[in-house]
Amino acid sequence: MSHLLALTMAAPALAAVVLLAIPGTSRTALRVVSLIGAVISLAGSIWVATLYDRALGGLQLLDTVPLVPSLGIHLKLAVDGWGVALLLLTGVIIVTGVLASWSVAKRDKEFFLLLLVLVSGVYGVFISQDLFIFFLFYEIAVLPMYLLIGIWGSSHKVPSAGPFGFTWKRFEVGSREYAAMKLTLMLLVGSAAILVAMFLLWSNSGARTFDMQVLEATKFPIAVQHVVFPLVWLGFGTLAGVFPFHTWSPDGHASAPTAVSMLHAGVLMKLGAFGVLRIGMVLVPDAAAWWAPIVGAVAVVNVLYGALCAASQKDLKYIVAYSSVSHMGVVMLGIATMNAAGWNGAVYQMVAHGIMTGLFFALVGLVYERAHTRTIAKMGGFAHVMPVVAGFFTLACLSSLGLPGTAGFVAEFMVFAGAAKGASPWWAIPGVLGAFVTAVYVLRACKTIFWGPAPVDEFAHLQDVQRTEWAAPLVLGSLLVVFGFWPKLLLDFIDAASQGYLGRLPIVALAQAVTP
Amino acid sequence: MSPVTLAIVATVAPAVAALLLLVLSPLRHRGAPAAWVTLLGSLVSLGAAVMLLVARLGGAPDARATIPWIEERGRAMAEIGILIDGVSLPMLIIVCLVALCVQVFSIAYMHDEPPRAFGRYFTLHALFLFSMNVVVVSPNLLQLFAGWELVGLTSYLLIGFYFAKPAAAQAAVKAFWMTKLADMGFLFGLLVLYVSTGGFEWTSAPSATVATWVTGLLFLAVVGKSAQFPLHIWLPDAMEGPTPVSALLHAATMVAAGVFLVVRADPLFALAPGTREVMLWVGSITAVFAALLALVQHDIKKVLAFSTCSQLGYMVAALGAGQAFAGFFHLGTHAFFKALLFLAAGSVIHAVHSNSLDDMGGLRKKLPLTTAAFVIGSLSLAGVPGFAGFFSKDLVLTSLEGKASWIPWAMLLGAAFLTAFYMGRLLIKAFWGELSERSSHAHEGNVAMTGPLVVLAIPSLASGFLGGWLATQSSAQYELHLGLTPVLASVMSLAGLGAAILVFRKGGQAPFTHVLEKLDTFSVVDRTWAGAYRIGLLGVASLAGWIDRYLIDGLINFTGWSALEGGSSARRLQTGLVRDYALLVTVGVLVLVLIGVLR
Amino acid sequence: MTLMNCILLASALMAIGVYGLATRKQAVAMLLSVELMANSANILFASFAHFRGGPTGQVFVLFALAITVAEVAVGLALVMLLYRRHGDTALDLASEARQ
Amino acid sequence: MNFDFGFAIVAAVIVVSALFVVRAANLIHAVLWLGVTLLGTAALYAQLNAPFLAGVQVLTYVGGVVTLMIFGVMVTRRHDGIDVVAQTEGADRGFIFASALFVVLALVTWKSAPHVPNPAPVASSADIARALLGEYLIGFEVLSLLLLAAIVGAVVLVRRRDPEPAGEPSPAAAAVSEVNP
Amino acid sequence: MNAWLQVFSLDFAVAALALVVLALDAFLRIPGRVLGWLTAGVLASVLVASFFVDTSGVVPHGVYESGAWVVFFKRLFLVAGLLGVMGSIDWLEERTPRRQAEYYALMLFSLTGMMLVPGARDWVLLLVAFELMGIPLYVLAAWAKTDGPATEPKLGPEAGLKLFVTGVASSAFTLFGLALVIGETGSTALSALPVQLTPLHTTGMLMVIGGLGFKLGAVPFHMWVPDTYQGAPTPFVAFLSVAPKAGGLAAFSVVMLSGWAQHVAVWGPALAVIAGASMVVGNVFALPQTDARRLLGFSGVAQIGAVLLAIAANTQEGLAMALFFISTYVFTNLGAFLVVHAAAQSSGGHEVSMLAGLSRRSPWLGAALLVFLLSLAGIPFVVGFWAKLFVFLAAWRAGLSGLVILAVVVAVLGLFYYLSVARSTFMAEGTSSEPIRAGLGVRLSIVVCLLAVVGLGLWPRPLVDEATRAASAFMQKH
Repeated sequence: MSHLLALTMAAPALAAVVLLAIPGTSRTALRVVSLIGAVISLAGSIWVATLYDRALGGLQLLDTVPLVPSLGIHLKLAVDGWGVALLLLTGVIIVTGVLASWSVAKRDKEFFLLLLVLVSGVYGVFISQDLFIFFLFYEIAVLPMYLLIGIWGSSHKVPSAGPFGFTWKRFEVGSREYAAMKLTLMLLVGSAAILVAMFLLWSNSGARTFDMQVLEATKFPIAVQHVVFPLVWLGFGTLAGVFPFHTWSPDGHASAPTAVSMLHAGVLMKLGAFGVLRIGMVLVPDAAAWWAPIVGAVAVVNVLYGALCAASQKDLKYIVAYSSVSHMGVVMLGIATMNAAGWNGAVYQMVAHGIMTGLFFALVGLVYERAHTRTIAKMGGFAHVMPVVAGFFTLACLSSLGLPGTAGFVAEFMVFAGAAKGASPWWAIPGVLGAFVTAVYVLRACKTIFWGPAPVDEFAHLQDVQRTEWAAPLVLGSLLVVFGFWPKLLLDFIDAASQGYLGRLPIVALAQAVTP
Repeated sequence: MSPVTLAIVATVAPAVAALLLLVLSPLRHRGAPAAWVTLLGSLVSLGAAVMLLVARLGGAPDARATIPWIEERGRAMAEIGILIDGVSLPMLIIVCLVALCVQVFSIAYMHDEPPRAFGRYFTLHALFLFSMNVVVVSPNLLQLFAGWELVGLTSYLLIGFYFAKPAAAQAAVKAFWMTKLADMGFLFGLLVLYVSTGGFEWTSAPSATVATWVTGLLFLAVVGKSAQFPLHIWLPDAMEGPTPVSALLHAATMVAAGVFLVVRADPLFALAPGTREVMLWVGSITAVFAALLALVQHDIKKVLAFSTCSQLGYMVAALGAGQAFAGFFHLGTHAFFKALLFLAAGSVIHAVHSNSLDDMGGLRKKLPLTTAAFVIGSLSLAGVPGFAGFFSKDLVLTSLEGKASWIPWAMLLGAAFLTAFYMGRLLIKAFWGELSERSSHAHEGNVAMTGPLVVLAIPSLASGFLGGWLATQSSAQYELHLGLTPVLASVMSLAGLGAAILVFRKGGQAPFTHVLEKLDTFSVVDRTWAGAYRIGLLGVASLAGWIDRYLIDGLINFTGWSALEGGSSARRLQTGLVRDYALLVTVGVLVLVLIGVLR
Repeated sequence: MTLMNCILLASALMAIGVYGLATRKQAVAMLLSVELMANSANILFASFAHFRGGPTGQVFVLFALAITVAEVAVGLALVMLLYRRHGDTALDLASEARQ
Repeated sequence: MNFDFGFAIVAAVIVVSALFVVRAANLIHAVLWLGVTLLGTAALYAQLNAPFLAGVQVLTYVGGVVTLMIFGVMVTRRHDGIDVVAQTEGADRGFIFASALFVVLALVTWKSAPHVPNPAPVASSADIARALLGEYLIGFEVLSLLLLAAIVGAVVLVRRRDPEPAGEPSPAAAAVSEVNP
Repeated sequence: MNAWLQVFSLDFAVAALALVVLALDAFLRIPGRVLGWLTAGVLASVLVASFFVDTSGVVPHGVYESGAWVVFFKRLFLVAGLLGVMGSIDWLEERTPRRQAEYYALMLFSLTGMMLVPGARDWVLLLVAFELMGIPLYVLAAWAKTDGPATEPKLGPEAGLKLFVTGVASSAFTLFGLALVIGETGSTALSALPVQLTPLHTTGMLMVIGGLGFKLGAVPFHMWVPDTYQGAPTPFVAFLSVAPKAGGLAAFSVVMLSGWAQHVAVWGPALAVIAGASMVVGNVFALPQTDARRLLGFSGVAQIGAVLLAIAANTQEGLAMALFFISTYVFTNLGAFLVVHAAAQSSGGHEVSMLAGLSRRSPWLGAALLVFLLSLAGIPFVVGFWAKLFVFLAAWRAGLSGLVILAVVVAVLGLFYYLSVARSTFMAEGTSSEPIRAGLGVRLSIVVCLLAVVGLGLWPRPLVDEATRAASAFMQKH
């Protein structure tokens, strides 16, 4: 099937089109259609994975449609091993996300519509082999977020303080509109940087093309590379939550509705990291090698600083959001190592963190929906009334802190091993420390919320997981464990891609010659 | 079946049980079936282990099999597998046997729990046994680490089994944090080993410097897991868990994993004398320190907990002395008698519904079998000649002879006295003397409770005689020789018991009780850690949180604010007066002309 | 009479017109200034036509005159509207649009 | 280089009257001064060998525009006063920019040094007519459209009462028909 | 039939329509609404006819030259005129029922002028056509005069006056500059070149640029934009904000790229400055606006900056991309204004805050507005993205990378206010929840714009090809 990738990518968008035709009053139909779209895309992803020849590696399932040939723009879809892994992640998250949003009551038609459009964009990014199309899908994936958070999000109070406290009132800091606007603007500033980098690559590729394969084969002048790489790094890095451009993430994730948080933290942030890896590291490797120590240093700051910030939060969603900042630091750290272990770990961490944070947000959403509070100090003993939630939450915590047997461990271990083996082995130290701080804050939260005497007040009759709500915990939870025990499932794909791209890096050959 | 298959069966059987229970929630929620599934799993494990033993006795060689786990470029970056040799096989048997006993005991002990909790309890037990077996059979340090963390997890979940109790919740989290803190050492050690040797084998021989780094870092983890000073503080708190759990995890098996690690990684430690020196001292200090604190505990389980710390100190000291086998031997005997003691304590607690020694007294009449078990365990622990503990403790002490410094040796001898002394105190307070009010209603539990006591009492009595065989298995030298140390040790233990009878029979107090109680209640180490946590971690975290919200994010808000303000103030240029508009047209033309002409 | 002088004259007239446009508060006076500016351009056309030859310049002046007349006609209409709106023709009154 | 008195006088008249146009306090005076400027311009056209232009200037501008302006002033005059005061504001600012414009233009002119030694042959009215109906015919036609548009526009704007919408007879028309049966 | 009359057949049809409309009103008293639909119908027919009638050719003396280039623009103007007329029908019927014919006639006059601009190759014709385009706009801007409900500020005169004053000042400068240019070259042909580039000629060119810049609303000739947009009838503003800009662009390209192309060193920097300033000023000033029309006005200033960027590239590709941009801009901005108009008709105000709850009251209008805003902001899969991208690429290729970066950066500001509008539309709770009733004409126009914006967003190639053909037809001749 030659258009499998296109179908996988378009299925959610097509479902969105179908949604347009369904009256908003037939609510079940809306949901079922959305689910069908999501499931088709997941099935497509799985099919892609089965078709992909891991031994062969490289780009497979190529599908090209010329779009604007005069400018060298083609709709060129193909998938590499990284792409396969991330496609699977996206499929799983969207299916569970749709199921987790079953109870969205407000303007549900628009909600599902936007959600599906967004997901198509995400798929598109992972399979685009044309820089321009890549960017196009990237924007599609980023923008619906504005409405999704702005309309369906939640607001809370953030007291003003500090030297910039005077700006609080004007922006209504803490409101969902603020979160949505900040997120969108920061990410689009990032896109602006990407756009400029794209132009630079395009104009310096002798052929004036956006074709990534051609760009890969092009040796760009080092001066160009040195401009492109930081632009790509910070541009995509903003979405990956790179310090100090991460501040959209806590507010955004805290304000977003459940499925959106799941998708955003679970998949969208990966787009950023994927961009840095796929475009920054692969297309401009020489500059990347020069910048890698800086990228790694910042990533290390991310890991530790994100974890510390998370430890100081009192709002459950903020904790999870900051933990994403921290974990994406691990991904960036892996990317910065520029060796196989690090890159494998980075992509594995993308998947692991995606599943883990998806699970987190799904559960937090469940808790919030029932308890109507996210302040952990107000909760307690919830394990008595919602043992399933408690159990899966604990599982997510464990993956978050990198416990062996969960996907988080495999990923973090590879990243740290890659870092230790790389040019700056000291990065592993703050990285591991960050994992320890994670253990502190996740378990403290887990303890406060779920343990303790049975709740007697308004929380006494909270319901446990119901019907469709089972999907997210069950699927994501078991995947965490499966990928934790059997990394080969994914790693074969990821490694195939990493090896392919690494082969092009002269610097890596050098680094590996040093270590036995 | 081949040894490899048997080993896999032994390892995986509890995992299958755990998985069944996790997936088939009705099974778990019903309670009793869960227990049977778990027991079956343990039984299969034990059976496989015994078959392995039989095969080995029949002359079967070591068995090792690995498969790649994390692959890179078609090459295994990390492997998992099994290794059955003279160290892992005895350990496997000990673990499975003790676990089975404890699980059987638990059926009676946990009988009053609601079915769901009961099921959860046994699920966790199955999970624990699996994790522990992963540690035991691991062929390399990475898998050992994985199992190590997993037992940490089950420990956390089991300590927090009574999660409704805030103290239990706190204790569980604390245990996890303390061990996790130490485990960073393990991870760093692994990374160093990986970078310098490209693998995770303990047989790889890196340079002395690397070995020192690796072992030093590994030892950090040992300090945490085996509750050595100053990371021991989690262990007494861990007694918040159900008593059988304390018996299995926090006395017999899990806490000994640290010792097991050092025994396994002995080739590496052998390259690092510096690390061994540190271990020697840490072990000795812990042995004495914990023994002193055990003297003033009023909670029967806490006495045993400190005793565990102390005994682990012995083992670590032996390892530090370079006598891995001595440590391992003591590990084995200790596993039996400490499990026995804990289960007996559990039986007592079950009978009197209290942990406090003050609520007990005269139980000897009500609980004869328990008392017997307890006495056997105590004597073994105290190192009374003939009991299992005597042989292993003697070996530990002997191994310290002729070291550069005699102080550790002396300390451990002193600790031997203290051990006998506090066990004597415990026995007297709980089982002799007047029958207390709570004790008067006490009665023995059913066979599920007493059976394991009997089963465990046997090795507590006799396992000392297996030393020779064990030594040959791990190619170490062992012979019982009569020297100064065994004699002194016997004297010390008997003296300790005697002193205890003298002091406590009349309800007296140990000398320096006051000081020790102050030390216990003030708990310097605990407070130091708490302070470090509050200031070093939470304080810094709050600072980071503030900076993020109010400085970094503030700056971003400020950027946006400036743009908006800029727009607002620029808007004033739009005066609305037509004259100004016309003038601006002129200015514009003028500027354009100037640009063009002056270009 | 040189081309240069003529251009200077036209420039001066243009500048005066600009001055009037920028300072006059009265709508009709503003229209007068516009006339001055248009006139200056016409002078320029005529001058070039004179010095460089051909009918082009003069034709252009004719067109320019017509256009200016049309503009002024509409302009006056607008001024009358302004007057109808405010009872005055002060240009500054036409600044109601919100800032 | 001989000094051209005729040009000097005309130029002086144009400039001075223009200054009065923009400075006169009385609006009627300003309009009249504009008339002077335009007449001066006509004189200049005559000097520039463009008699046809001069004629058109006098007829349309002086005759047409100035009248139109006076009419405009009268119609929009406030009823309470006799003189129409034309205020000015921002004279300094205006002066600065106006003089800057002049200086720039003067400098540019000076730098270009547009000296033309031999004045070119004069274009006759016939030449102009030929050009208008030949080369510029289309422009000329479009100009008629433009004037039509301007007239329609101006009428629509100043018309005080719009005609009745189609379909219903206007009261005025009805009244007329009553008077003249 | 005279051969070159066919060249003007479309223009002639439109001009004749204007006269016919006036006549039908004056003599037959045809109701205004009918006239409106008649106008729309004829414009549509002319538009269709443009695909079947070959209007290419050169008139005697070479003052006018028609071809793919001209036809492209004519169709664009016809579309804009058609949409503008349809959008106005209901408003006129309601607010100024007694002077509808004149409205259409003036619009058609303006349209005629516009359609003549791109083909003009002679300054006289260009100037007259440009003014024919401009003068009716002064009148139409003040169309509301002093009528209307008492609650509404009567901004008609102000709107007209501001447009007028800046307009005549600009045209005075244009005339002055033209005098210099023509004087120095001695010919009224656009392609005429001086023997030697003198400072006077340079000055003349720049003054002409300034004068043309007024119609485009480029900085610093943009001051009328917000005030006029606010005071003029909104359906007319929808037309005003796009069609004359396209006309201005046509004039700009005709002037810059025919004879002056080789003097790019003179006008290039000036144009770059105008373009940069327009993008910055437009975006910054739009930030604090609370009136949707003013906001869209400033945003339009910024958009024009982007078009000028493409012109400043001085390449065929740049021209093609500018054409593409302006075509998409016609649909986008016209649509946006009509949605604002429709919403304001129901809620009684044009403030952004009045759009609150629009998406609830009328999901289709809300979605349409969102699409238009996204397109203006340059978001993928709506046509504005391609427009911006193509322009940037062309400019980048021509070496204007600095300006492109500036454009990309200020575009983020743009996003802020576009999103603010979207926020009102989608997130804020409105006071009323009754559905919005928009007239048929308005609805039809919005739907056409929406289809164009989305359709071209998904498949921009036809229009790109068309624009490229038009640009190459133009550039190869010059």
